[in-house]
Amino acid sequence: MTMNKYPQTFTDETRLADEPILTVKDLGVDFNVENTWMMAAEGVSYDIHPGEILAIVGESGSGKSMSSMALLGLLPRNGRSTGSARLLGQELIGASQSKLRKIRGNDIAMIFQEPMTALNPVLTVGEQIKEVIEQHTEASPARAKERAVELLRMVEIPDPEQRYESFPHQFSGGQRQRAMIAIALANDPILLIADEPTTALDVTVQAEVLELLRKLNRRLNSAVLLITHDMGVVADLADRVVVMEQGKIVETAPAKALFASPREPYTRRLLDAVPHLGSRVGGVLVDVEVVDGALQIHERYAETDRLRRQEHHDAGTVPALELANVDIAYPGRFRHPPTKVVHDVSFTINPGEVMGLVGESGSGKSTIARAVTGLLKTSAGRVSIAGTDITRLTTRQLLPLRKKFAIVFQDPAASLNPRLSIGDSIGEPLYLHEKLSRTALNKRVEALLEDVHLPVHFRNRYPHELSGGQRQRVGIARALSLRPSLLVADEPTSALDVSVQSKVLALLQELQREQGFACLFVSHDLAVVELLASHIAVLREGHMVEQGSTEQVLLHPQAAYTRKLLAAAPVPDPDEQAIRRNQRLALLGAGAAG
Amino acid sequence: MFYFIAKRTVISFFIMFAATTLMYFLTISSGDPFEDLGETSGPEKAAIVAARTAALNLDQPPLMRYLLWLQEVGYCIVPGGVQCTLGTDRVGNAVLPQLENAIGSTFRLVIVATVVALFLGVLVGIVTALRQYSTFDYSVTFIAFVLFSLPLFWLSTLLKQYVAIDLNTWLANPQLSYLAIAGFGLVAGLIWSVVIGGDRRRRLTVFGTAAIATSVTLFVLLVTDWFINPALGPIGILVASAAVALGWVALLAGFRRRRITYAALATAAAGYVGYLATAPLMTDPNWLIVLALLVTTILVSLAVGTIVGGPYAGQARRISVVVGVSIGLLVVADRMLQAYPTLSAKAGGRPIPTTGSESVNLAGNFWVINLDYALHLLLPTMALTLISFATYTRYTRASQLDVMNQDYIRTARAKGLSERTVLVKHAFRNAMIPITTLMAFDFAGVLGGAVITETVFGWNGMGKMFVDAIGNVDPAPVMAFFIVVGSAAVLFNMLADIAYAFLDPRITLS
Amino acid sequence: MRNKRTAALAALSVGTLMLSACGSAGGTADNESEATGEIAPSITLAISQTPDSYNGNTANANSVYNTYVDNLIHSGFGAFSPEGWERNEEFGSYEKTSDDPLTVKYTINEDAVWSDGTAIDFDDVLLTWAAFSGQVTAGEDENIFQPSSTNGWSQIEMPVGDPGAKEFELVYTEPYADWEALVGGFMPAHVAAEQGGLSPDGEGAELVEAIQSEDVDALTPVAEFWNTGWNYETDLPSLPDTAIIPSSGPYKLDNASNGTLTLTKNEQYWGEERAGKTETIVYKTVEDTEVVQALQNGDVDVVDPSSPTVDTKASLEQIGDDVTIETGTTMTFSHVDLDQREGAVFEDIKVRQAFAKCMPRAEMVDKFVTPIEPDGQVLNLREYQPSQEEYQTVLDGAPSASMNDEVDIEGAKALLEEAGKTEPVAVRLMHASTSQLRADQVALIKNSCDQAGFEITALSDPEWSAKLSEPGAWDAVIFGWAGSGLVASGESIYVTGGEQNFGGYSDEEVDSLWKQIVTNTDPEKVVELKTQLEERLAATVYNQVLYANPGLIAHSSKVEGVVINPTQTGISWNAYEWTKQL
Amino acid sequence: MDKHTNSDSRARLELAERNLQTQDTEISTSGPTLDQVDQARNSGAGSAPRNTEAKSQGRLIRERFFHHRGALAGMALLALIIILAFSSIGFAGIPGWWDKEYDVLADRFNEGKPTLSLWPFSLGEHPFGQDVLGRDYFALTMRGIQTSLIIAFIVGMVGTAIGTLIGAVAGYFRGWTEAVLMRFTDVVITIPTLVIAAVMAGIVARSGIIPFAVFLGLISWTGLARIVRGEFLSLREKEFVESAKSVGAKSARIIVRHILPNTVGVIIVSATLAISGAILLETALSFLGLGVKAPDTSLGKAINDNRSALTTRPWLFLWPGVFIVAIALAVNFIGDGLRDAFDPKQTRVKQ
Repeated sequence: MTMNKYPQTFTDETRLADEPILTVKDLGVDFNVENTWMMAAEGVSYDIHPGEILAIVGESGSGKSMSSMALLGLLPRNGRSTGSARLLGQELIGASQSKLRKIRGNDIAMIFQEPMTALNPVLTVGEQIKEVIEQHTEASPARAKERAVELLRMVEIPDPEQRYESFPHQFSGGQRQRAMIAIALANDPILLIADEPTTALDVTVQAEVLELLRKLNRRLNSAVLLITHDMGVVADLADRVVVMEQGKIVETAPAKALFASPREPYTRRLLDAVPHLGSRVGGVLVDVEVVDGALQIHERYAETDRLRRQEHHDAGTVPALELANVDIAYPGRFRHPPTKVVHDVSFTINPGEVMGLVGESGSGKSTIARAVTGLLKTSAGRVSIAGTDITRLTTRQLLPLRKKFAIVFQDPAASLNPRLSIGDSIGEPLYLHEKLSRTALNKRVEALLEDVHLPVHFRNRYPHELSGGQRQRVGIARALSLRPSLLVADEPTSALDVSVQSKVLALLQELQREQGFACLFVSHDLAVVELLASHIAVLREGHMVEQGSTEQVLLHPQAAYTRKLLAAAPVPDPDEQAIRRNQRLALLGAGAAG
Repeated sequence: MFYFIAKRTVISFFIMFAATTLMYFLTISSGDPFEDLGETSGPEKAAIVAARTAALNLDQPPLMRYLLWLQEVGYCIVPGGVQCTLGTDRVGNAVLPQLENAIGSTFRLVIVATVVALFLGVLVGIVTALRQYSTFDYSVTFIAFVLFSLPLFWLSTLLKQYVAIDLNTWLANPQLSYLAIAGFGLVAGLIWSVVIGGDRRRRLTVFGTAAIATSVTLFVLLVTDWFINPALGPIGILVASAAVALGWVALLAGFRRRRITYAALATAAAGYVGYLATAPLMTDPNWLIVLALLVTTILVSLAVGTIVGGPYAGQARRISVVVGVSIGLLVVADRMLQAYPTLSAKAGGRPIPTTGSESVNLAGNFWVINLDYALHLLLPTMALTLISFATYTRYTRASQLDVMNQDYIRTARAKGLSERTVLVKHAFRNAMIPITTLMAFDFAGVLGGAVITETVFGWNGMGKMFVDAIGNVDPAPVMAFFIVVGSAAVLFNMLADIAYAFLDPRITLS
Repeated sequence: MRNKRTAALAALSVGTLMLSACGSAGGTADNESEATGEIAPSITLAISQTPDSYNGNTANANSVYNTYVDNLIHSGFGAFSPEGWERNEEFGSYEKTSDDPLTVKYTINEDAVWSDGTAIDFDDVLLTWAAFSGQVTAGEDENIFQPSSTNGWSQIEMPVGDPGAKEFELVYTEPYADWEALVGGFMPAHVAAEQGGLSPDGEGAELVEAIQSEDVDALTPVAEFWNTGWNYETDLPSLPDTAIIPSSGPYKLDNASNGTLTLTKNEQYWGEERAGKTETIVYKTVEDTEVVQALQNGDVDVVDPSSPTVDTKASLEQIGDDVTIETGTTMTFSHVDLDQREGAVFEDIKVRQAFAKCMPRAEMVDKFVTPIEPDGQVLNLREYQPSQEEYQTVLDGAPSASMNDEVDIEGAKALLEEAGKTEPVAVRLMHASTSQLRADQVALIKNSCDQAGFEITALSDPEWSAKLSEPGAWDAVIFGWAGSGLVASGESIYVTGGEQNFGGYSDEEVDSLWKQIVTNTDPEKVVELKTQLEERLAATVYNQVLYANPGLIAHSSKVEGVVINPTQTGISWNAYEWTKQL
Repeated sequence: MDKHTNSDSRARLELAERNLQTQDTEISTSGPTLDQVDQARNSGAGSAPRNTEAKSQGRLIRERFFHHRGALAGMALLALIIILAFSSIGFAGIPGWWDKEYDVLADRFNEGKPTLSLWPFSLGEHPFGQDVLGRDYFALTMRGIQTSLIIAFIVGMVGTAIGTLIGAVAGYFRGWTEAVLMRFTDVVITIPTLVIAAVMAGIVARSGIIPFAVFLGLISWTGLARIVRGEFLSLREKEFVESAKSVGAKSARIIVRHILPNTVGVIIVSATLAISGAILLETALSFLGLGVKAPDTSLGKAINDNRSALTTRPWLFLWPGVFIVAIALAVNFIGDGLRDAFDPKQTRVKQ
C-alpha cells in the first residue's frame, strides 16, 4: 500500500523530524446531566509520536475513554469537549462533522472493547471492512473487496475468502477483535485508538491479540493510543504511559520508568494493588526451559504434594468438599442431546484450605461452583460436603446442609436483589435458617457489616447506592452470615477495579484466617488465585487438566495448557514481561508436544 | 426452515383446535338464537323456529352440534368427495361462499391499512427518533397518544362527517379564500420547519420557503382548476421522475459516485420514454398489461443499472429498479388522477363515498374502476391506519433510539461513514428487527378493528359477517370468521419469525 | 449543511407539485353532463338488511327486506298500498262467486309472462297451493314444503284445472276472513319443476300431474328446491343463475355484488301503468345508523330507516333542501303486556286498570313520536292503527278504549287502594336489553307509575324473547307488535291459550268473538265484531297499548314519486314510478 | 420528559460509577451532591470527596416520574376527571355537589341544548344539555365516567393479577408447567380480544357492570402473562436469585420476595395500559351493542346511543367522546411516564 495518508500540509520532512502526530492540549470533556455540566475529564495534555504506543491507564470513571472519544467527536449527544487536539496541525476539537468524518477511519481509527457489540450483527464482516475502504478511497467495489480479504489475512483470520462472507456471530471473540482491527487498519491510519482492546478476551487470546497489535504497529508504523485499566497489558505493549484519575492526568512517563519508579502516590498505590503473578511463589514456569526447541521440565513437587494429601487421608480428616468423577450436563430438549459441560472432575478440599479453580471462559469452572452449592444437578459422580453426598438429596433434605456452605458471586451488581435493603439481603440466610427475632437479627447483621468493614447504617441502603466493592463486601457478609465451613467464591473480584480488588481480596484472606473456612476460589486470573490459594486446579473445556499445590502448578506445570495459560498472563513489569513474552513464544514454538 | 415450518404448523394446528373448541362453546352459549322472534306473532313464528332448529341442529346437545360442525370442517381439510361448506348458517346457507366473498374486501382493507400504517409509522418513527426531544418529537408523541386513545367508531363517524361529506362538498366547488391559502401555507411551513429543525435561522428559512411554496402551489392548483381536472401530465411526470431519481440516490447511495447518479437519471429518462411510448396501451389496460409493464420496467432498469453503473453495477442496479418502479407508480397515479373527473361525474359530484366497498354497476375503464376502489378504501383505511400508525411510530422510535445507542453505530461513525450510511445501512435494518414481531401482532389487531370499521362503513366483509352472526347466535359464520382470523394470527406470527430470521442472521429457524 | 439540503428537498417536493399543476393541460377529463330534465338511469335505495332469497314465502326468508325486492319482481292480484288493499288489474282479476262455500274465481292477464317468456298460468298457481296448503305431506303429516305459514291456504281445496289455464277457482272448506290478501306469492313453477327433475314442457304438465296425483316422491325434490333453491348466498355476493330467477314484475334481477342488488327494467313486462320508469333500481345495504350520512353524501337516493329517532329526523332536516322527508305512523305499535295469571301481580283487574291509568302515554308520544311525525297520537286500539280509515269508527264504538287518554295518578292510587294494596306494588318490567328506546320508555313509566303506588324495576334482558313465554319471569313486558291490515292475524295473541298470549289472559267473550271474526268474509261485519272485541279487550285491560311507532322516509329531492307506505309492503311498493332528475 | 434518559446513559453510568468508586477508597458516612463534588473539584483543594447522597430506588423512580411532564399532566387530568365524576353526582349513596341526578326525568329546557358558557363562565342549568327524556346530560356523563372508570380499573386489576400469576408461575417453574400455561396463553391469544369479548359480553353484561368488568379482565391478561414470563425467565437466572436459592429460600419466597418486586415496573406499566385499553374495549363493545346495558350507563354506551345525534345535537355525541379520549390519553401518558421512570432504557411500547 503506497497511499499517501498525510494531508498536503504535512511533508515527509516534518515526519522525519519526528514531530508528534497528535498533540493534545488542555482537553476537557463535560456532560450535561439533569442540566448540570459534569466534568468527565479536564486539562488532559499529551503528545503521540509516529510509531509510538502511548497507553492511558486509569480505573473506571477516570475519564480515559471519554477523553479519547472526544478526539473524534464521538461523544454522546449531551457531551461537549474543550481545549485543543491537533492531528498533524489540524484542529480536531470543534471541527465540523464533515471534516471529522474524513479523518475517522482514515487518519485515526478506533478499536473498541466489546467486539461482539461493536460489529453490526446483520452485516457480514467483509462488508463492514469493505465499506470503510469504499468510504475513504475511490476503490471500486471489487478492489475494495480484494483489499478487505487481504486485511483479514493480515490479521491472521484463517480462510479469509470464506470468512469474508461470515457474520460477526460466526466468529470467535478473538477473531471478532481481529476483524475489528482489520477495519481499523483498512486505510492505514496514522493513529490507532485502542479502547480496552483485550478486556473482554481470555488471557491466551489476549496475548495473541496483543502480539498482533505489536506486530502491526511495528510493520505499519502507526502510532497507537492504548486505553486500558490493565497494568499487565500496559507493561506488555506501551512505550509511554499516561495515568489518569478522576478526569485528570496524574503522571506521564515512559513505561519502564513508570513501573520502575512511579513518582506519584496514586500511581504507586495503583501498581501496588495489581497482583503480580509469581510474586508469592517466586516466579512462574521457573523450571520450564526450552532447550533447542524442546521442553525441559523438572518435577519435584508432585510427589510431595501427593504425600501430604495421603497424610490427610490417613489422619481421617473429613474433606470440606470432595468431588469424585463428577459429570455435569445441561438437559437436552426435543431433538437436542444434552450438552455435557463438565467431564469426570475430581478434587478434594480439606478444611481450612483454599483451592483455586482456574480456567478460561467455557471451561466449566462456574458450572462446578454452582453444582457444589446445589444450584445445578450433576449427571454423574459424587459431590460430598463435609462427608455428605448432596447429589442425591432432595431440596428439603438439602436445606439443613445449606448452612454449611455459601457462595459469593462474580457480579456484585447482579448478586444482590436491587429491591431488598442491604440489611435484608444479609439477614435473609439468618432469617431462613435460624428464625431469629427482629432485634437479634439486627444485631447479627450489624456484626456482619462490621466484619466486612462496612458502616452499620448501610443496613438501610439499597444495592444501587453502593459501589462495586461495597456490594461485594455485602455479598461476602451474606455468604458468611451462617458461618459456613465451605465458601465458594465465583470470580468475586473480576468485575472490580484493581485497587478495590486488592482490598476485597485482603478482606477475604483476613476472614478466612479468622474463621478458618475452606474455600473454593474460582477465577480466570492466575495472579489473584496465587495470592489466596494453597492449591490450584486447572480446567479446560470441562476437563481437569492439572491440579496440585500452588507452587507446583505455577512453577512446575505438567500440562501444556497450564504452561500456555501461565505464559500468556501479562505481568505488570515491562522488563519481566518482555522476557515472559519471549518465553511464551518459545513455548508456542516448542509446540503442543509437551 | 422446512422443519421449523412443519413444527410450527403442527403446534399451530393444535392451538387452533383448542381455540375453536373454546370459541364454539362460547358462541353457542352466548345468547338466544330466537331473540329476534319476540315481536313475531302467528304461525310464521313456529315455522321459522322449526326451520332454524333444523338448520342449527338445536335439537342436538351442544357437544353433538360441535362434533357435527367439526365434521363439516373436516370435509374441508380431508378431501373426500363431500362438499366443503364450513357448516351452514341459521337459514341453511353454506358458510364457505360467504366467507370467500367476505375475505376479499376485508383483506384488501386490512392489508392496505397495514401497509400504509407501516410505511408512515416507520418513517415518522425514525424521524422522531433522530429528532429526539425536538418539538416535532413531542408533537408526534402527543398525536400518537391521542390516536391511541380514540375509540375507533367515534373516529370513523367523525371522519365520515368532516372528511367525506365536507370534503365532497368542497370538491364540488373547489375554492379557497386567500386567507385560507395563506393559512395552509403557514401550517405547512410550521410542519416543515419543525420536521427539519436546526437553529433558529434555519428554521425560519425552512418555514418561509415551505410556507410560500405551499401557498403558491395551492393558488396555482386552484387557479388552474386542478382539483376539478387533476393530473400530473407529461411535464409533471418529467419533473417528478427526475426528482424521484435524485431523491432515491440521495437516500440510498449519496452523490459521491457519479456513475450511480447517472444510472438513476438514465433510468428516469428511460422510464419517461417508456411512459410516452406506452401511453396508448395505458389508456385502458388490464392487470395483465400492468403486470407485464412492471416486469418490463424492472428488466429495463436492471439493464440500465448494469450498463451505466460500470464498476458500481450492483448498487446501481438496485437503485435503478427502485427508481423505475417509482416512476411506474407515478404514471399509475397520474392515470388515476385523470380518471377522477369521470368517476366524480358518475358519483354525482361526490367522489368520496361513506359506505360500501365499491360502486355498483360502475361502467368505466381500468383506471376509473381502480380509482373507485381506492376512494372507497379512503375513509376506512384512514380510520384503521391512524391507530396502527400510532403504534408503529412509537415502536419504531423506541427501536431506533435503542439502535442508535448501540456500540456498532458508534463503530460505524468511528469509521467515518456518512450519516446517511449510518442510518440507512447500519441503523435501519437493525431497528426493523423488532418491528416484524409488532407487525404480526398488529395485523391480528387490525383484523379485529375491521369488525368495527366494516360495520361503520357498510362493508360486507368478515367483520360484518361476524357481527351479524354474533347477534344471531349463529355459530357457523362466527367460527368461519374465527378460523380465518385465528389462522391469520398464527400465520403472521410464523411469518414474523421467518422475517426475523431473515433480518437477523444470528437467529436460525429450528 | 445537511439541513440546508433537506430544506432544499422540501422546497423541491413542493415545487414538483406546483409544476405538475401546469401539466394538467394533458388531462382527458369528461365534462360533466350539466343537463336538466334528464332522468337518471339509476336510483339507489338503502335497506338495512340484505335480501336473502328470491322466494320470500319460505319460513326462513320471510323478511321485510325480501318484500322490498319482491314488490318489483313478483306480481300478484293486489298489494297493500298506503290506502289499504289495492287490486292489481294488470296482473289479473278476481271475484267472489259464492259465500258458502267461499269460492273465488281468478283470471290471470292473458299477456302475463315471466321475464324468460314463459306464461304465468295454472302450474304456478297449483305449485303455490301445494307449497302453502300443507296438504302435500310425506309420512306423518310432515310438510315437504317449508312455507312461512299455512293459514288460509290449508282451508282451500286443491284447485282444479289444466296446465296452461289462465283462469282458476279457489274453494274454501271454511270461510277465511283475509281471503283477498291471501292469494299471491307465485313462484315460477317451470323453474321449480326443472330444478326438481320434472319436465318444464307443456305448460308444466308433469308438475301439475304430480301435484294432482299427490306423487310425493316426485314432488320432494321440487319442494326442496322451493324451500332453499332460490336462496341467495348470505350478504349477496352474487345472484344465482338468472335463468332460475325470472321476474313477473316491472323489474327483474340483474346482478348483485357485496350486498348491493341491482334490478333492471323487465322488458317482458306486459303492463303499462306499472312499467318501470327508471332504468335500474339499486338496493344497497346500509346500517340504519349510517343512512343519514349516506344520503347526505349521495351514496344512496332513498332511505327508509326501520326505527327512526328524533335525531334521524333532525339530522335529515339539517341537510336542507337537497333532501325531502316524509313522515307517518307505521303499523307497528308498542304495548305493555301484563302477567295476569293466578297469583301474578296483575291478576286483579283493578291493579291492571291502575297501571293503565298511570301509563304516561301522552308524554311518550311527545318524546318519541311527535318530533318525528307531528300528527302522531296515543294509540287506543289493538287491531287497528291510526293510519287505517276504520280506526276512528272503531274507536267511537269502543268507549272503554279511550278511557285512559290522560294520566290519572289519583285515579290509579284510588284503584290500588280498592284492590287492597297498601304497600307499593312491585312490578318487574321486562324489556329488550339492546334497545335504548325501550329503556327510555321504561324510565318514563317508572317515573309516572311510581307516584301512583307502583314500584317498578326495569328488567333489561338480552333473552327477553325466550322469557316471554316463561310464566313468572316478568310481571309486565314492553315490546312491539306489527299490525298487518289483515283480519285474522291477531287471533293467537288474544284467545285463551293463544301462542302469543303471554300474560295468560282468558276471556270467553273475546274467544267467541275471534271465532266469528276469522271465518267472516264480510268486511263491514268484521269491523262491527272487532269494535266489540276492542271494547272488551279495553274493559278487561288485556294490556296497555302505547302508540303507533312513527315512520320516516327520506329521499334526495331529485327523486320524485316516493310515497311512504306504512304497511308491510314497504317503501318500494311503487318504485316503478320513481324517477330521478340528473 | 426527562431530557437525558436515553442519550447519556453511558456517560451517566460512568460518572455515577466514579462517584461511587470514591466511596471504596474512603468509606465515610455522608456524601456530597453532584454539585458539591463539582465545587470540591473547582476549589482545587485535594479534599476527599464525600459520598453521594443516597437516593432510594423508590425515590429515583418518583423523581423520574415527576420529571415527565406528560405524565404529570396525565395525572392531573385523570385526577381532575375522577374528582369531577365522583364529587359531582356523588357515589354509592353519598350525594355530590351537583343537584341533578342522571336518572331523573325532567322537562327539556331550550331543546336540551347545553347551557355551559365559557365567557363569562357559567354552568347554567344543564351544562352538557339534556337527552331526549330531559335527563341532565352532565349528570349522565358523570355517571358514565364513573362506570367506565370502575370497569377500567377492575379490568386492569383482574387482568394484571391473572397475567402476573400465570406469567410468574410459567416463567419460574419452566418445564411442563410452563408448556401447559403458555400453550393455554397461545390459545387465548389466538382469539382477538374484541372477538372473545363480543362473544361473551352478551351473557355477562346483563349481570351488571362488576361481573362484566371482571369478565373483561379474565380475557385481557395474555399480553402481560407473556411479558411477565419473559421477565421471570431472565430474572430467575440472575445471581441474586441463585444466591437466594443457595441459602435455601423456597420457591414461593423467591417468586414473591425476590423476583416479583423486580418486575413491578413492567407490571404497573402494563396495568396502566390495560386500563386505557379497557376503556376503549368497553366502547367498542357498546358499539356492537354488547356492552353495558340500561339502566346502567357508560361513556361507550352514551356515545353509541347518540351516534345519530352528531350533527343535530352534537353535545350528546361529543361530550362522552371527549371524556373517553381524555381518560385514555391521561392514562397513556401516565403509563409512558411510569415506563420511563421504572426503566429509562426500556424499549417496549404499548401493544
